[in-house]
Order: sequence, then C-alpha cells, then structure tokens
Amino acid sequence: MPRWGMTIDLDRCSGCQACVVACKQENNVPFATAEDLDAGRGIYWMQVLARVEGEWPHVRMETMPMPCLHCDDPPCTKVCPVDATHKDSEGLVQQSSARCIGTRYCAQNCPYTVRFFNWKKPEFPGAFANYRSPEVAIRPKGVMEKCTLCAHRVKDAQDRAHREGRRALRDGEVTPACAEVCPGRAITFGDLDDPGARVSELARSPRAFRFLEELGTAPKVFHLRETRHGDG
Amino acid sequence: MARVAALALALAGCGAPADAEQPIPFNHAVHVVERKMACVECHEGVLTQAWAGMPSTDDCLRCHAFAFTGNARALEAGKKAAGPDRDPWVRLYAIAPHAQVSHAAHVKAGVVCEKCHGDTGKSVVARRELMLEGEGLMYWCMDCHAERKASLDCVTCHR
Amino acid sequence: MKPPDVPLTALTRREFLQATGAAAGAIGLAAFPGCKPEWFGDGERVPSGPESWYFATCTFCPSLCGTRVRVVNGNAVAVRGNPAHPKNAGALCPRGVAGLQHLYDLDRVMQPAVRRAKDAPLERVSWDEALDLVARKLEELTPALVIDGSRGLDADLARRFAGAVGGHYLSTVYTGARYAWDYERTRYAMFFGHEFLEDAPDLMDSLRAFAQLRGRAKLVMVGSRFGVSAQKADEFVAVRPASEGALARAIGGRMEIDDAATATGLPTATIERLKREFTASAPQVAIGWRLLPDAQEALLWLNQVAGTFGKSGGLSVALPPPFGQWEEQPQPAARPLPAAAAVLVGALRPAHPPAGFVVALSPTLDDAASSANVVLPTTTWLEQEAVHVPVAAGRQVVAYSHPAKELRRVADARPAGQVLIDIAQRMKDARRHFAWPSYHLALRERLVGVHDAQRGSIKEELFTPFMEKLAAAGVWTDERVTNLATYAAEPAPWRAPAGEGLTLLTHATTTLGEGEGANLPWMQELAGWQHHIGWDTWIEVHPKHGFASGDIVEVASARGNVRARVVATEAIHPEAVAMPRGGGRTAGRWAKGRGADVAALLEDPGPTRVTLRRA
Amino acid sequence: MATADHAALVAPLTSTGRGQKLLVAALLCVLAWGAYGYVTQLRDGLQVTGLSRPVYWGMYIINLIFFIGVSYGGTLASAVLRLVGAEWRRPITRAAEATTVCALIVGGPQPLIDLGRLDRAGTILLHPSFSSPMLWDIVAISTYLVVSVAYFWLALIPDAAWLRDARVGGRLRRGLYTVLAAGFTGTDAQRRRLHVALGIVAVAVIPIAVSAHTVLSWVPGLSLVPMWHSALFGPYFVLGAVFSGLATIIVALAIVRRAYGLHDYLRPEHFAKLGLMLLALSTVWSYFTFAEHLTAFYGKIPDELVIAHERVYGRFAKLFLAMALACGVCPLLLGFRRIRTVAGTVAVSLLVLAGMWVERFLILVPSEVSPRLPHEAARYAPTWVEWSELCASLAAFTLLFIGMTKLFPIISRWEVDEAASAHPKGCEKR
Repeated sequence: MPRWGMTIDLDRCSGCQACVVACKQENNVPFATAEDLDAGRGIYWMQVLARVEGEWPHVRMETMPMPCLHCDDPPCTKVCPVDATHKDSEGLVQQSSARCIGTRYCAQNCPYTVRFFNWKKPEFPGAFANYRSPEVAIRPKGVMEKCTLCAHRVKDAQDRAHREGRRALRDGEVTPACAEVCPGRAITFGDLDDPGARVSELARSPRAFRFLEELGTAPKVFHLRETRHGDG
Repeated sequence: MARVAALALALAGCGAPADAEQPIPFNHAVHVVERKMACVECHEGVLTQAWAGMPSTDDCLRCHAFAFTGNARALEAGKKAAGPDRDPWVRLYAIAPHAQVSHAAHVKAGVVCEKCHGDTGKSVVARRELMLEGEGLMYWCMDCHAERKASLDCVTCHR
Repeated sequence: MKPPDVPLTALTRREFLQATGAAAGAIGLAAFPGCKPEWFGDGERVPSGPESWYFATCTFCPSLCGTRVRVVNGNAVAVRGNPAHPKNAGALCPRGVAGLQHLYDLDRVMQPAVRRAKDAPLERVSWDEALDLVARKLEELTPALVIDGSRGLDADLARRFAGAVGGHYLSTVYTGARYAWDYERTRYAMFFGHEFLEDAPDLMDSLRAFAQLRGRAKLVMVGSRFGVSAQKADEFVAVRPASEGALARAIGGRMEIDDAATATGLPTATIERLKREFTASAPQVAIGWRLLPDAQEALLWLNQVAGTFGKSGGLSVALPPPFGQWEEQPQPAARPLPAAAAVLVGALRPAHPPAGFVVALSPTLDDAASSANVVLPTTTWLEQEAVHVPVAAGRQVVAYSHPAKELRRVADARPAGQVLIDIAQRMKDARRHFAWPSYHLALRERLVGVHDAQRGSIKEELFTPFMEKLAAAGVWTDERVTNLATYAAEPAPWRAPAGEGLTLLTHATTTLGEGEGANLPWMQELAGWQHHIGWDTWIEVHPKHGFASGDIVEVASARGNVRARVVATEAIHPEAVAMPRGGGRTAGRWAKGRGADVAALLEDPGPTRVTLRRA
Repeated sequence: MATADHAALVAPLTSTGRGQKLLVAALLCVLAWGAYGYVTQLRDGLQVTGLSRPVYWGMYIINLIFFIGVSYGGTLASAVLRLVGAEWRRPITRAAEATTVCALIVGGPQPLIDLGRLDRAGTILLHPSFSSPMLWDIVAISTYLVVSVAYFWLALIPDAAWLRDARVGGRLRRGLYTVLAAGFTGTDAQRRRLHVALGIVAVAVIPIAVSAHTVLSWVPGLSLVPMWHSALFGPYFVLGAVFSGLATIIVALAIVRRAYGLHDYLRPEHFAKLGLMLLALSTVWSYFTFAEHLTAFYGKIPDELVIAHERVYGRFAKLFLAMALACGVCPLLLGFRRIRTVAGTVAVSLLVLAGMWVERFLILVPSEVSPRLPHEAARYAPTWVEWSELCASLAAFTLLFIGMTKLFPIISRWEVDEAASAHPKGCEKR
C-alpha cells in the first residue's frame, strides 16, 4: 500500500500562482469574488502564503505554497462528530462532502488553516459552467472541502495500471494538477514508503522540513528550505 | 404510485425514474437475446472508461440504415423528438452527484453487467433493476467491495 | 439540482403534489413550508464522456507556450502544458491555465455588431452586412490606421492589411529584438530593475531559468523594490530608484565607481565586488526590463563588453523559421498619417482610442471593442488554427495548433486573419494582396516552407503526412543553432534623471499581465496574493511616508492621477512607490472599474515621479 | 388545601396583565424575526453571517456557551443550597430550577443554528464518531437537560398536587397538573420518598452539570488552537457558568418579584445573600482570568502571546476592559451594604451577564483571528442575522420563563410551607 506524500521545493517556487489556478480548475473550486475575498471566504485547496519581515533594504520575504499537508496524525479527523473526514488506507486525509454536516470543527483544529467551508452555493456563472471538470463533484453549500492531493487522479491511474495488469504505479506516473503545471518543477508527488521514489529522496534531504512540526501532526507534505548560491 | 415515489426521489435529488417512456421504443431483448449483441457494442465506454456511454441515433443507423427501414423511421422520429445535441434516451440509472462508479474498473475486476443492471438486457422495455438508493445503495456497494477485497476508501467512489 | 427526468406534463396534479410533498418530507423540511430542496442540494457533477485533447498556443504573452486542451462533451475542461514543447515542457503560468475563462468569457462577442449612430447601442448584423460595411467605409475613409495586438500569423496579416490599404501599422505587443537566453548554461545572471519572476518579456523562460539555475549560477537582482524576485535571487542589490543605468555603466567600466556609488547609494565595495564577480563568471548575462532607455542601452553594451552575445550561456537573436514567403509584401506607411479610420486587431487597449470610424476585431467586448463602430468577433487562441514562433535558445520552433472538432463553438467567430482576408477581398485595391480564399491556405503556404526545408524534427517527403505529423506533435523544432552577434553602441555618460518626488515603479503580475488577465476572475482574485489583495490595484509605499495599509490614496503624476489602495511595507525603497499594471479597464464585467490603470500615469521616457494624497 | 396566604402565588397562574400580554407579543415578534433570519441563513447559507476563514465559529457557539452557563443557576442555588441545608434558599429554588430548564432548552440547540447542513443533523445519530469531543458534548448536555428536567419535576410534585386539588385552570391544565403530580397526596411516606429522591437527584445533578460544562469547554479546549488548548478551560468554564447562572437567578427573581408582587416571599436579604455569593464568585473568576493571562504573558509562547496581546492590548482591548470592569470590578461593589439592595444586585447582575457574554466572545474570537500561518487579516463582526439569533434566543428564554411562571407557582410553596411548619419564625410575614 503506498503512502502518498509531496515535497515542495521553495528554491524552485517563484510564487507565480500557476499551481493555485490549476488546482481551482482541476477541482471545480469556484473563483472568489471581491466580496468573498473581502469576507475571507475564498477557497484555495492550494495557495501561496507570504510574509515580509525586516527593514529596508534588509528585507526577507517568505513564500509558502500550502496545500493540505496530509498529516500522518491529523488533528482534524478525530474531532469530526460524523467521520466525514478520515485518513484513508493510502495515507491521504480525505473529506466526504456527502457525509459532512458542517460543524467546521475540523477547520478549527487544523493548525495550517487549509480546510475550507462552502459559505454559499458554488457559482459558475453563465458559460463558465462549461469548463467544469467531470472528474470531481462540485460540493454543495454548507460542507467542508479541502485538497485531496488529486486523489481522483491517483485512483484513475491505479485503475489504468490495473487494466494493464500492473499492481502498483510507477514513480512519477501520477502527478497532482499543481505539480503538473509548475514552471519551476518545485512540486514532487509520490510514495513516501518507496525508498527509491524521487519524493522520498527529497523528503530525506537535509533541506526538508515540515511546517509546525512541533505540533506532532507529522505532515506528509515536506517543504525544502531555500538556499543561496555558495551555501554548503 | 411507483411513479410518485420515483418522482419524489428525483425531486429530492436521489435518483432517476425506474422506468420511463423512451422517445425510441428500443427493445433490449431483440438485440441482446435474439441477435446476441454484446453490451459494449452500443455502450462503448464500458471496457475502457468510467462512463458507459449511450449510443447516438447515428450509431443505431449504422445497422438500421440497411435492414429495418421501419425502425429507421422510428429512429428519425425519436431523434427529432429529442431535439438536436441531445441523445434521445431517458436515463434510468443515476447515482448521487458526489459518487462516481467506473464501468471499466468494474468490468476489469470481473463484475458482470447483470450484477448491477440485472435483466435489463433481456427486457423489452428497459427499467432500472437496482431499487436501492442513497446510503442503502452505498452499503450494497461496500458489501461487494469488502467481499472482493476492493478498496473501501471513501475516495474510491466519492470524488 | 438535477431536474427529474420524468416528463412532468404526463403527471396529474395530484401525483405531482404527492410527489412534492413526499420529497419535502424525505428531506425533513416539514418545518419549513415553501422551502425548495435546492436549499440543501447534494452538489453537482458534470457528466463525463468521450474526451479528446488538442494543441493550442497561448498568446497571452510573448512566451507563446504550447498547451494541450482537454475536451469532454464538447466543452474545453482543462488547459495544460504540452510536455513536448521546448518552450514550457509541460509547465504553464497561471494565465495559460485561465485560458478557459477567456474561451468562455461572459463578454464574448457572439456575432458581428454595428453601431449605427454615435451613441447608439451595438446592433447585431450578419457577417456579410458587417464585412460589406467595413470594406466600404475603409475605401471611403483613407488612410486607415491598423493597431494590432495579435501575434503570429494574425499579426503578419494585419501588417499586410495595413500595407494593402495604404495605412500605418502599429503593434501594441512587444516587437523589439527577441533575445533568446540560453539560460541552462549561464553562470551569473544580473537582473536590473527586472522583477524577473513576475514581469518579463518572456515570463516562461524567466520562471524556468530561475528554477534550473538555482544553485548552479548566481542570480543577482538589482532594484528598488523587494518583491518575490528579490527574495528568490541569490543576492538583492538595493539601489536608488532609476539608478540601474549607473550601476550597469560602473560594472562595464564606463563610469567611476565612486560616482556610481553616489548615484545608486551603494557602498563602493559592493560595486567593486559585483564588477569582479560579473566579469569573472562567464558565461554571464545582464538583463533589464522596465528600465529607462539609457539604462537599457547601458545593459546592451554591458552584455557586449562581457561578450555574452551569441555565446553559449548568453543571449542570442533568434532566426526566423524557414517559412514559405508570401508573394510581394505591401509595405505600410512609414509614418503615422492623420487617419480617418482605424482597424483594431486582437485584444489590446490603445492609450488614446483612435478617432473616426473604428473597426474592432476582438474575441471579447473589451475596452477597445466596446467603443468601436463595428465589432467583428474573432476566435480566442483556444479555438484557432494557428502557427506561432516561440523564441527558445538554440532552437528554431514552429508551433502549430488546431482545435479539436469536438470543441463546441462558443460564438460565431472567425480567426482575425480570416476576417482581414474577408474584408480585403471586398475592397477594390486591397483584394490583390489577399488572394487566398481562406486563412487556412495562407497558413498552409507558410508551413509549406517548413516542409520544403526538409530538416528538423519532422521530415516527410509529401506535405500531407508532414502536416499530419505536425498536427500530432503540435510543434516542429530544429536543433540548428544560429546565434547572431549584435552590436551595441557605447552608452552616453550617466546623467541623473530629472524630476522630484517619489519614483513610480510599475510591474506586470503573473496574473493580470498587461491586462490580458483583467477579465478573468481567477486572475483578478490572485492579483495581489502576496498582500492578500484581489480585484484591486495597490501601491507599495514605505511606512515613513505616513500612510497605513488599507488607506486609499490619489497618485498623481504630470500626466494624470489614479486611486490605489496603500500597502505600507518595508519592502520598497523610501524614494520609490510600486504599482502593478493591468488594472482599471473600462469594459468587461469582471475587469471594469477594478483597480486603476497605471498607464495613465506613465511618462515617456520616464522616470515617472508621483505625489500621494490621501483620498 | 390552598390558603389565602398563598394567593399571590396562584394569581399569576390564573390571570395575565395587559403589560404582560404586550411583552409576550413583543417577544413573539422578536422570535419571529429570529426565525426569518434563520430561514434566510438556510436559504443563502452561512454567508449571511460574519464568519469566515479562519473565524469558523462565532455568535452561535458563543451563545451556546453563554446559555449553558446561564443554566447553572438552578444547579447551584437549588441543588447545592439544598444539600448544605441553607434554609433561605426555599423561596428561590423553583425560579432557579426554571431558569436551568429554560436556558438548556434555548442553549442546547444553538449548534443546530451553527450547522452548515441542518438537513443532515440526523447523521450524528446514524454515524456518530465518539472520538469527537463534540459528541461527548451532545451526550453531556442532553443528560444534563434530562436530569435538570427530572429535578425540576421532582421539586414540583407537591405543588402540582396542590394545583390539581385546587382545580386551577382549565381542563388541559388540570390534566397536566394531574400527570405531573403523579398521584401525590401528601402522605408521610410519599414525602419521605420525595425527599430521598430529591436528595439523590440533587447529588447527581451537580457532577452532571460540572461535566456538561467541562465537556463543553473541551470542544475548544482539546483542540490545537493556542489559548484554547488549556487545562484551565474546564474549571474556568464551570466557574464562569456558575457566575453567570447566579446573575441570571438574581435578575429572574427580581423580575418575578416585581411583576407578581412577591415581595413577601423574596425579601431583600435574599438578594443580599445572593449578592454576596456573586461577589465571592467574581473574585474567583478574576483569579482564573489573571492566571490564564499571566501564563500566556510570562511564558511567551509566541502563538499564545500574540493572542493574549490582541485580547488585552490589541484589537479587543476595549472589550477586554469592559469585561474586566463588568465581571471583575463591579461585583466588588456588592461588598458595600448600601449597594447590596435589590436594585444594586440586579444592576450588578445585569453587568455580569453582559460581561460574561463578552468573556465568551473574547475566549473564542481572538484565538480564531490569529492563525499560526500568515493568512489575510481576519476579523469578525456579527451580521444582523447573528444578532437576530441572539435576540431571538434571549426572547425565547424569556418566553419560556414567562410560560413557566404562568404554569407553575414560581415560588416553591411546599418548601416554604415546610420551613414555616418546621421553624414558624423563619417564615413569618411582616
């Protein structure tokens, strides 16, 4: 059984937002209107957070691409009163929009704030309805949703491999939408339990770290620290 | 009364009607039992795709243009009734929008069509064989998945 | 919610009421009479069906990335990069992905429209009527001005059209020398005033170069704004605004280091070190963007001194591909003439809308089209058969795209080139220069040349199999490298730019670009992601000026003034302010009135000095 | 059996004044307005609230904690005082128990208002996940409600029997009294059994009440959110609940005293005693509040410090100051005998109630607006829908309480009589 994970190389991320848009498109996440943004209700399964510190000219800017980190010990799943969110057999933290009753407790307990609530019915006005993807269901209002690490792509690839008589996927055979479009190739997806997989190689690198590791959530999405020319 | 129930379920977003008057009076039995046609000949996606696919009237005409002129006229009438850009069939099988079933994956796993679609192939007027809805249907699916050691992860079907 | 598939007409009212009641009961809504089940929908799913993929070239920016478009049930449902394309190798920038919102733009022009009187509304007419009218008017009202925002074959045809009608031709897209940067082998890259990760003449090159050079080359960003490019560079050199030219001269040995230190505000030791590093790290490049002309000159010269032109790891000028030549190119008028009519091609926004009779060839009702006398709907890049020439170092590339036949038409639109042919053929004199019966054949003539060259990635004896292979691959490339050395004159001595006040720095964003993304909601919402701002234009101001984040200020230059939302940040030089481009459109339901158009402030050649006042 | 002495207790059951009718009408209007707001929310979704990411919980959860807190009055005043045998409690137990039941009926369903999918609320019963503190909470609060109702009913039995025998009200009401009286005729055996039962339930209701609020505090307390994740939360919530519950009783008693002319039963010394208890609880509350913030400020764990700072000096400073004055300082005035009058204690109680609502707000919201990772500046301002639900909840509580006073004597007659027969002096009238 694979244990899916991801690495995001901050050295290769330019904050261009391609992953954010590709994710929205792939997963039928509606765009945020100005009012949504103003109220803090945009939905971004993948987003790039930024923080600026220091004084001119000694400034530092952190850019953090932040999908759901798919914790190995997810704090969100255990607080759900109806088991609408759970870690599945391949390690992905999934959210069932059909089971969810909308208590938003999981969102409260997610230290990364990467769970999103449908404050209203998702809207695809006019001809925008045409570009909705058939792969992913559009969630109704009143339920939570979040990054699935493109589990639908994984499942489709597994079905395909099965049809071809293979039991497991090859490394790199399946990529989430964010990784697919990334101009810097900053995002790597794969099986963390496969020691030869590119993703586990990167996750073992000394540059790898996990956000808020001190909370013991054990994310399966690793970030790789930035370096500068001439560093080690 | 069955119709009332079906419509109630449809209105509640629970599913499609169990049977309906089709624009074209298609007879499964003639094709499948008498002519020994395979399901995949008309439902072309079942072996390779998630969707099964419904034949267009053009697909029908590939055979009917030569042989059965009477039926070809019925086809034309049906096509006209359905209007352009719409396939001329009333769907009988529908599951909740948050669930997806891959036909190809099931066929590959050796699930025969009859497991879910019953005797549709032998019917004169097609009707839905599977009367389960909502969670009832889900547990029926899950029983079979458990039996066959298929994945029981929610995301297998709910995506 | 999905409507029931049961024919409702066949039901008795009693049955219907029973059913509705049962449905309401089933949902447990009894307590709320009158509630419709939509209140508690279960979501939706678009039915899947047969899918097909086709290639398209994104024309939102000069990078011209190769995309693959996925079609299901006649709808385009995804835009992805073409992995076999040498430009982007499967990657895309956010604008490319958002092409879907361009294709299904709610402001698409659905059919030709004419404005009968000055302030009358646009009126739908047939293609024939519109084309006849345009041809007649253009023959009456000479000379005509052709303002072109298109790329590729459409642009070639627009230029030809201008020549055929004896008018002047003006392109609003970047048409300067297209330097190809052989970034894979560069060891030292200096970016002058160049937000290379947000705003570049070739954004895809820039984004990919940065990732590939990380750790292998040193990237130095010289500028007065600390954006994401400054953070991601290996070194950020903070200079006074508009003084990049001085640093370039000093590194090139054309200016005393002490003088440059005064001009830029840098310690002399830093300049000395940069000079040492730059000279010692061949192959090196110095790239500038949004600079004053004198700084741009100095950079060209700096590259020449360093010998980067035509060298591996340096810059080169791309050679045109072996296109078949169209016979006899009529030349447009060299100088702008007092025009009585204007033809606008493609998505563009002229700073001054032309006077007189205006014809707009546009896929959407954008700023220019919405005030035109005649609007002729053209296809978007996702719907058009097209040939493009992306610039890639060390390669010649011809990208061919052709929409899948399964893609359902969105509008009664034609390729801009086709519309120009259609107009020209209705004009007495212009007709002879547009002898092709269709755009497709004009395009084919070009590709015949590529076929005849019998080289590169596709070689076929006959043209038809060549076209088939090209359509299947989406791209023809040839490894043949033809680098041209270029010559730059020694720059004039540095002169401090005139003017007082805060220097306005502008940059495009990866989302809005120069405004291409303005009517795409995905781009609007992400425009100011680093400041959590969307759907608005902001101005980055150093806190010492006393403005707080969120304040609305009026920004005034000698040319005009606009309003913007303040972002008080330490990440900007105290003598500078920075604003994004691409806002303040006047048409388009998502773009109209969103933010401000900084183009209204910019002085030519600059620098633009502005004052801020709380609004 | 009814005596002329207790005419004042029966009067509210049989006649209703004009002012009261108007009040009920007004409250019904507020309730209807709340229902309208709620229907709006069902139709348009929770976008009609001021909630957002990351402020996922707001007004409704604050109201939940607030009303469950208010419900503590009954438990404390009645059960505790009954167990320790405080004789002065006798006239106040019934009103206190009534507030408990009313507050639980109003407070318990608050999460349903907050729910994104009301239509799926039944899922909690079909697919419960007992790893969620929210489920423990549902169990704890429903148990608390059941036990509170049982307790209220047990203490009501002799009075119900009295009303049954006195043939008060129409057929329906008499039927109700007959059922509630459960065949009680006042024999010694019955009285003995009643006392035993009351004793048992009074003992049981205290830990159940404590557990209800502790478990409620665990809903935020067991999460990873800084300043919520605190062992202090259980006792802090319980203490705050007792505090606000007591204030509720004081206000409720003062109102029935005035509205129904019960000055003979509820005398100023009752209010003075309750006022002193309020003062005592206020000091404990201040101690908890101090301890909580000292830990944050001294420990300087960045995540917590940010929130504590926001609360005390930042965006919430004004609210914090108001809360500290209302809950920590004003009750101290009750140390003065001159303030410890009926009016004085009621004024302080009202302040305490408002302050405790603000305290719930300050416990929840500042933690939510300061997420660990740099998100957009979050803020929370309740919308008209949320305020409407608060008003409607308060109206519902008041209506329920008025209903109680119209159905049952709001002074426990038998307990008062019992005292009068046991200690004739203790209950004599002026």
